[in-house]
Amino acid sequence: MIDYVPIGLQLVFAALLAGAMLGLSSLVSRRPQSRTDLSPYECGVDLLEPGGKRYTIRFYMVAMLFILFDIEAAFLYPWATVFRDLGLPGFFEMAIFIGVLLVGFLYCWRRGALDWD
Amino acid sequence: MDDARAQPPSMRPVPPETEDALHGDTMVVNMGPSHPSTHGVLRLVLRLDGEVVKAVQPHVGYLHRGMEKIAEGMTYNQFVPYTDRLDYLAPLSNNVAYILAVEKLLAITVPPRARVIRVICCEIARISAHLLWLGTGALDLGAATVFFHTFRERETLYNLIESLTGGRLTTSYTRVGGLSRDLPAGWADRLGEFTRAFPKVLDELDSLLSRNRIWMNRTQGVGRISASDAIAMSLTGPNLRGSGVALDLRKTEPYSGYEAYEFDVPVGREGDAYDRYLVRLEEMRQSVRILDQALGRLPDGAIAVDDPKITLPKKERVLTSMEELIEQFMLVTEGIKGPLGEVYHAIEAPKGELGFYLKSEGDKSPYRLHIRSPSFISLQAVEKMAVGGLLSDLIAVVASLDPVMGEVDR
Amino acid sequence: MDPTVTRVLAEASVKIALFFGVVLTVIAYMTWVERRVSAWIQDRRGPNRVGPFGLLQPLADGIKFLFKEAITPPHVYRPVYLLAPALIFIPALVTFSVVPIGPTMSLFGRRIPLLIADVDNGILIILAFASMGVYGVALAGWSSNNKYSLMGGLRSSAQLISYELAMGIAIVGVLMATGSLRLTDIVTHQITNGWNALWQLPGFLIFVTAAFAETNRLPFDLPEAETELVAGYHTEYSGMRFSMFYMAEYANMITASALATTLYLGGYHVPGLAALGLPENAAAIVQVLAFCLKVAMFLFVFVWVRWTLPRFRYDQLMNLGWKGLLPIALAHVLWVSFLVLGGRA
Amino acid sequence: MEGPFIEPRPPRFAVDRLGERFPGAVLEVAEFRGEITVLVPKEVIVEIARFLRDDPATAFDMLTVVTGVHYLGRDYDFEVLYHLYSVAKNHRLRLKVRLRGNETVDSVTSVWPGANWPEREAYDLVGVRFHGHPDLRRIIMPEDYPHHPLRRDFDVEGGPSEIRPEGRVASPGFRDMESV
Repeated sequence: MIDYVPIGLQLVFAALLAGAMLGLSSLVSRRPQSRTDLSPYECGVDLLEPGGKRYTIRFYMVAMLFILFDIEAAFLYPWATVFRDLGLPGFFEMAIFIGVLLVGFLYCWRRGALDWD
Repeated sequence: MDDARAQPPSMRPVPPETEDALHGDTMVVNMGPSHPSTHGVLRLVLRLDGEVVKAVQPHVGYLHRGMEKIAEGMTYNQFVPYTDRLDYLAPLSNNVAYILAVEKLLAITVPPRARVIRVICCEIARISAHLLWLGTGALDLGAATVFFHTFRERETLYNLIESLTGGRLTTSYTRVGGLSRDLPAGWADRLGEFTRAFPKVLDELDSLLSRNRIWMNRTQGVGRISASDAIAMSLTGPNLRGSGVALDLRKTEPYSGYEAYEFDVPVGREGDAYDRYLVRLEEMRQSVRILDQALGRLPDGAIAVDDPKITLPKKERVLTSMEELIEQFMLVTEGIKGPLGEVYHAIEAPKGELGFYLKSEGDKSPYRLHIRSPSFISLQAVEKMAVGGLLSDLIAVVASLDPVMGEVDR
Repeated sequence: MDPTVTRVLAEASVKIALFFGVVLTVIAYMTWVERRVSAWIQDRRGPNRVGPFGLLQPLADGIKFLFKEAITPPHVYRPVYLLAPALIFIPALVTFSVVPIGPTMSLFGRRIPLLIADVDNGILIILAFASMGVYGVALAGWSSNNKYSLMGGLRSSAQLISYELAMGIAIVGVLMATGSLRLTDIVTHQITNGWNALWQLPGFLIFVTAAFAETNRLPFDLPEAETELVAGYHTEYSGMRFSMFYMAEYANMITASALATTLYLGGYHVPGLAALGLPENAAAIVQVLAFCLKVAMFLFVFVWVRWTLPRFRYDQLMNLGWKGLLPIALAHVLWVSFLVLGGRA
Repeated sequence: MEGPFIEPRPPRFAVDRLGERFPGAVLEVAEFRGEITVLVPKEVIVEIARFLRDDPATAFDMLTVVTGVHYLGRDYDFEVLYHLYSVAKNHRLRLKVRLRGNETVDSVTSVWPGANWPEREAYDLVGVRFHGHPDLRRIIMPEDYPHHPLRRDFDVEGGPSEIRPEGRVASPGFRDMESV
């Protein structure tokens, strides 16, 4: 575990750096000069309707698909590292696993989950 | 209502709420008037479902200066500077368009040298306007480098325009009955250098975009409009020719002697943004051809009609001769009186048919002046072209229509 | 405290401090390089006023960012809005920690490996920290409470995760060849068996393509596509907070370049160096320079591509990721398995 | 050497055909500088427009522009001009209708969709109202602007109309969008 300590340390350093930069800037930076500075950007005209509405489902679809395939990738990693030792049986086991996922992927593809209009 | 109840549950039409639940709320977004891609102060109010454009409503008028009203109080020559501000990317051709309408009203024929120079002006304006369209259009789709290359070439043209007219953007070059001044010494040779060098630059720009896979994907099939729709929507210029209609006023209703020049009218096939892009690119090549021919036949002689009722006398004569002094005084204070009547004259401006309707009641200023600006008319096609497409396509559509707000709002 | 821990902490602190110094300088000068190279491509001059060749321009920019109005609009969700830049910036700086920039050096009587943390699953650490960036982007877009920001944030998160997938699966080929997740092992394996790019070209190309998308660079810069979404997820940010998004982008570019070098171009390996018989430290310095050269080459390609290509459309981008790169990456894994099973690699 | 204006190709036959098809509809014909202007009754403008578009001999498939002109001291107040062009036949014709006071004229958007914005503009700036126009709102001036600036009696110096009440939005896009 001692190997991981430097990463934690770097995390702390990076956080300190970020904090220092933001802190310093908030100390010396110019204050907003007018109310217009604080208004939301809407191409120079008044807001037509507030944000914060429900958004189209397609993006969530991508997220769901991502989770599925990221799990696949997560399984692939340990398998890949010991692939040489597993040999042919290991290859077929993984081929079946990927094959099952691939069928699901093709199903999503055919059903248009990956289409945008 | 009773019908719905009579049906078994499974037969009932799916209520619209279910669809909405899948798609989320639509979002109303302003694109413009202050937006990086709207070419001035065009404001498009969009209703978006995610990335899909459900409705577009253009709002124009942010640049309205009341030009048509101003013209009612101006003499015919005084209005020339206002035409600079129409399509401010091609002021020279606006000057020509306006003055041709006035000369049609007054039935004036200008000397041959003036006519050739006017052709040169129109074609310089076309190249310069198309270059800007190409640069900003490419920038809109993310290809920033094209922008700078086109601007380098425009700089050459602007230097030429500056030494010709004294102004880079506000040229005000034409006068009723001719031009404000003759070509400076050596100017034709400088233009010749440009026409020799420019085709290579066009090839470069061509090779940056025309066969670029991303560029083709972004523009092909985007903003498609059929030939009959384009005609019904009154599209003109490259926007119409992109749909395959070979309508070019330089060919169909030639003015300033265009019938004597050899050039082709490029047309598209699909009527999409890519075709409009190809058409404009080829038009620049044809403009170079016309410029070469014009330079080759540039006649000597006067650049304005010799009629004291129409053009100002020479300055040195005004200072030494009583007669010319009176003529100058009369022309400046009284202006040129138009006959009773109305005319409409249009030229093939870079953006399309730029027409001026003049109604004269016999006064020194028009009773009514109406500007038929191509951008204003073609902008109404945005809705038809963009609805149902993606937000990114809308950018390509607006870029490919090439609207200039100075001309839209007037 | 345990003396080993103290020693590790001290050593790591020095390395991290050095690394931050170097990487922040490189980030600053990448902005200068970007502007000068783009100017060169576009036939103009670029920044050349501040200092010789405009070399002090990044400094001037930094000072400007520091003093710029730091606007916190009243309509934002404040805690998240303030945290989001840091959420992007911090992981971007940490990702590099497991990448070896050279072999070991002998200094002060100790052998010092030229990387910050030599851990046994370095690849996972990198992917983990790289995916952290998505949170920053999505939260920045959401908390800004602005439509352009929201769209930019959502576009960006969808894009980042889509290409992360293709990238992750492309890397599997390297892991199969090496049999280890440790980056130093991957480098040493390439030293003995040849660079991975030579026989895993599809994987390499997928990795580089995905790297462009992961760093939001053209032709994949849709999240901030200025002509569509004004400035995307950082529309409502200004001053130092805005600059942190900017710096994170460059930090990610550097990390992606370093990773591509390590995974596919033999890392710090210089072919034929061993034959010269240089002393260990001198050889290490040459190798570090070689590593930097390879990274610089990638960085140049990043800049070059940005100023040459137009931008993808959103559906085209997603199609390329899901229907193009992902299947190819899987096929690539299959191909590498055959090679490995066949005893080729 | 020919003049700077276009070779006159006035479609005189179109006027004859119009007279045959709509007896009494051709109220006045003027020819000036090779352009023909036909004054027609406002009640039949849409029928005339559709006939001129669909008749294969005239084939006026494009409406170049619609213009409104305001007059003072005549027995009509407005002239609405329709500049027609035939892409197929390459000739032009100007139709003209005259309106008095609050009279409206039927919109030709059903014949030429391209009449949409020009008619809106004529409404906005001159004050001609087009009956049956799908979306007759102001287009150039702000929605709440009270005048029609291209009328001859409009005060160019600007009146109190220029001052907008506090808090009024110049162009209320959202409300408009609801009707889309």
